[in-house]
Amino acid sequence: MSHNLDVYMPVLILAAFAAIMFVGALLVGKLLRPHNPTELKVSPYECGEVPIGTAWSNFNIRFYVVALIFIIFDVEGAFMFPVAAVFKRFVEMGEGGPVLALLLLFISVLLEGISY
Amino acid sequence: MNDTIVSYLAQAPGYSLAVSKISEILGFDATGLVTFLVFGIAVFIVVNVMALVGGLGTYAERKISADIQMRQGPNRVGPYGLLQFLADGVKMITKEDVTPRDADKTLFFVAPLLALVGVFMSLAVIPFSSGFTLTSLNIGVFYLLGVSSLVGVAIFVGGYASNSKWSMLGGMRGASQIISYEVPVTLSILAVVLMAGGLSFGTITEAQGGLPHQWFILHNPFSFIAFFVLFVGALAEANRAPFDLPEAESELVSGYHTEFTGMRFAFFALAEYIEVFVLCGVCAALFLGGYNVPFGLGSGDFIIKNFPAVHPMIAKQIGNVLQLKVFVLKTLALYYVVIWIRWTLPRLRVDHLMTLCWKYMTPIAIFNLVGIAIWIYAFEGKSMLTLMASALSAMAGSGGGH
Amino acid sequence: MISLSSYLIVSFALFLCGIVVIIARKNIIAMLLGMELILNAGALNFAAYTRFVNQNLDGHVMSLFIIIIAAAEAAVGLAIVIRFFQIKESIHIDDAVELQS
Amino acid sequence: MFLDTMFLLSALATLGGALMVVMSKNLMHACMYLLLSLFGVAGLYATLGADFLAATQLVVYAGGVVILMLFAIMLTGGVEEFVNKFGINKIPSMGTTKTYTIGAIVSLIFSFVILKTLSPLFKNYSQADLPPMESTVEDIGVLLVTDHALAFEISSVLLLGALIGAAVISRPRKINGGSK
Repeated sequence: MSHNLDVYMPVLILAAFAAIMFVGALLVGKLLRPHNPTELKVSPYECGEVPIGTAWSNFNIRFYVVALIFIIFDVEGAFMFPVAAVFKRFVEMGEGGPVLALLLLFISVLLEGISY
Repeated sequence: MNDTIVSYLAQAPGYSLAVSKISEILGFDATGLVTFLVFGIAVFIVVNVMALVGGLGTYAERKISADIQMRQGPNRVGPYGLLQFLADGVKMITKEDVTPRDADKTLFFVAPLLALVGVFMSLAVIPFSSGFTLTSLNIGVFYLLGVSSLVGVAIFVGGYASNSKWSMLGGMRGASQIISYEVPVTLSILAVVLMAGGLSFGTITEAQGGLPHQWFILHNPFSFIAFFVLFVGALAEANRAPFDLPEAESELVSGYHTEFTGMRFAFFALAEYIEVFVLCGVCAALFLGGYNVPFGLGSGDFIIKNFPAVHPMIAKQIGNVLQLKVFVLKTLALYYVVIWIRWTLPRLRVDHLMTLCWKYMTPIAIFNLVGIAIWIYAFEGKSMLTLMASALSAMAGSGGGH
Repeated sequence: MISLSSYLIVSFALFLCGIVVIIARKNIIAMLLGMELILNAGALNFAAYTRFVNQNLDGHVMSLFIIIIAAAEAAVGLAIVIRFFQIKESIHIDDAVELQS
Repeated sequence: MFLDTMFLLSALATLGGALMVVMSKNLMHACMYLLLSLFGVAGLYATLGADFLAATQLVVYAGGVVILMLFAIMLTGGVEEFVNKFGINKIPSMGTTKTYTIGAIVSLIFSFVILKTLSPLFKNYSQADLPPMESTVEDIGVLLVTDHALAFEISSVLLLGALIGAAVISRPRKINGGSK
């Protein structure tokens, strides 16, 4: 059964590879590149102006609403994926009608949300 | 199901022999080790090719833009300036690594790493050919969605960590843009899943055929629209023009990576270019037939049938190489279109961007989804052209009867 | 080597971490983070029992519902936090005392 | 072999992330550690053969919840008044020694109670004859439209409610009684 799990191995290897590549490049670069930060250089770039305050301040609430709608849709998508995957099978068995009705009901509820 | 490159290689007669040989030499069961090594080598190849593609992507981008704008483009380093990206890489690695004074040091380190990890992990399921797929997870498309949303987190964190107003704005915009365009993309992919009846890239690709009329893009009218929704959404997700608002250099300096220098910036850029490739590959696999080669060339049947002298295994290999070529060709064609669009269209305004997504693309995508569901139910999954052909033959038959 | 108990131990530790986060933090968002940990621990238990005890997939469906409820809870909870912040300019839990009238 | 490795890595990520969520003094960092922990849980699902759950975990948490958390932190942080200065290292509201002590005591009590009551469970099932892992997507889909169809539909209503409720709660109310 560990054989069946092997399909996840490339995922881990790729992630490890990315990390190694990143850290390695930074380390190699450390040997090669100059390092002499000055006060001006390390200040945030604001077209030469001296920055006022920090950038971590309030933002428009609209961003949050976008994220909110997104997460709801994301979750509904997660719900619909398995149903979508078996939909064709049901149709071939001649029982597509009820499943289609369920799916349409689901989507219509979703549409109400977006129309809101 | 769950095909990997290892299971493909294991079909070859020499594989189990080699495994048993190695087990004998090492004195323990080496199956796991060999699997690991094969995966490691395959990953190494894929990553290097992808890095090359990313590098050549920057070159192609400049060259094509120069072509469109009647300029020369890079032409100094190597023949036709082909080695420009190497020069850029050397330049990047020798640049000073500046961390801004007020930055969040940890997150400043983590952000490009997250972007890179997210993009690399999405490489695992790209179906290059029927044999050479790193792993064909049976949740392929869904996994891809999840992993690619890591890039959104990376962009946000990158913007946040720099503690610069330009970066923060860029990061905020980038994250909200990516997540909002993920909705139409998800819905379009759902439509494909409905048509294919499976989540893995293998299933989806096998459900299509080699010739254009067997592709999902021409399956029915709704899927034709769905392809464009997916493509535009993919453009927006990869922050490409005309949706490159997060890095709009005329408004935001350089967006979320304003403060990133040297290699960190290079990794962000590399991640972006590879992501474009991945998304083009996904579009090609989902709608344009993926690695399918017409006339049964891909599986080697054609060669086996017509040239019996050729060993079936070799025929299969030839088919695989052809599949690889077809897939890469489709992807690169889409890549060209992406670059072409970038240098042709102006940038959208931020409110237009959100309006486009929520008021047009998402309803269109939902409409598509419903349409495709009804289509499959009504016509039992037959494609438009099949129906037309059968209708035509029926008409011809009735016409002949008269 | 890996049995049900190893998953249960991991899930249990996750649950404890969530409890500690909820109790020790005075920041509402941090408490929501703890909530996510607890819900994850529960969902993990469902999946583990499905694997080791009975192989029907009702447990997976249950975990799916837990994940969905967690997402909905995070959405509403954070909306409340943001609204609260707009009114009180604070996300300290002690400032929310007056919500319990 | 690989199962063990993957389980160990995932468990390490899960528990390390969770511990760092407890320890971290910076809300933004805590959120990142939460992401790590959730990835670990996804890995654990993968080792359990619950591939669809793992992917859902990735999609919903990495894509959705963590971004939502980050946005909420950005929306509430940064106001440089009394206690709530997030992103800056000294955050009073992230808990004090007193609260941590209480938390530790409560968790100890919890662990005693749970270990006492559930200890027989920890010994029982061994991994003797487990069936091989199969794709769960199709089966979950079938279950969702047959046995759990009602829950499926109700959850969509729940999500609709969450969407509308959260949008109403967090809507900017500068214009009084504005329609949108």
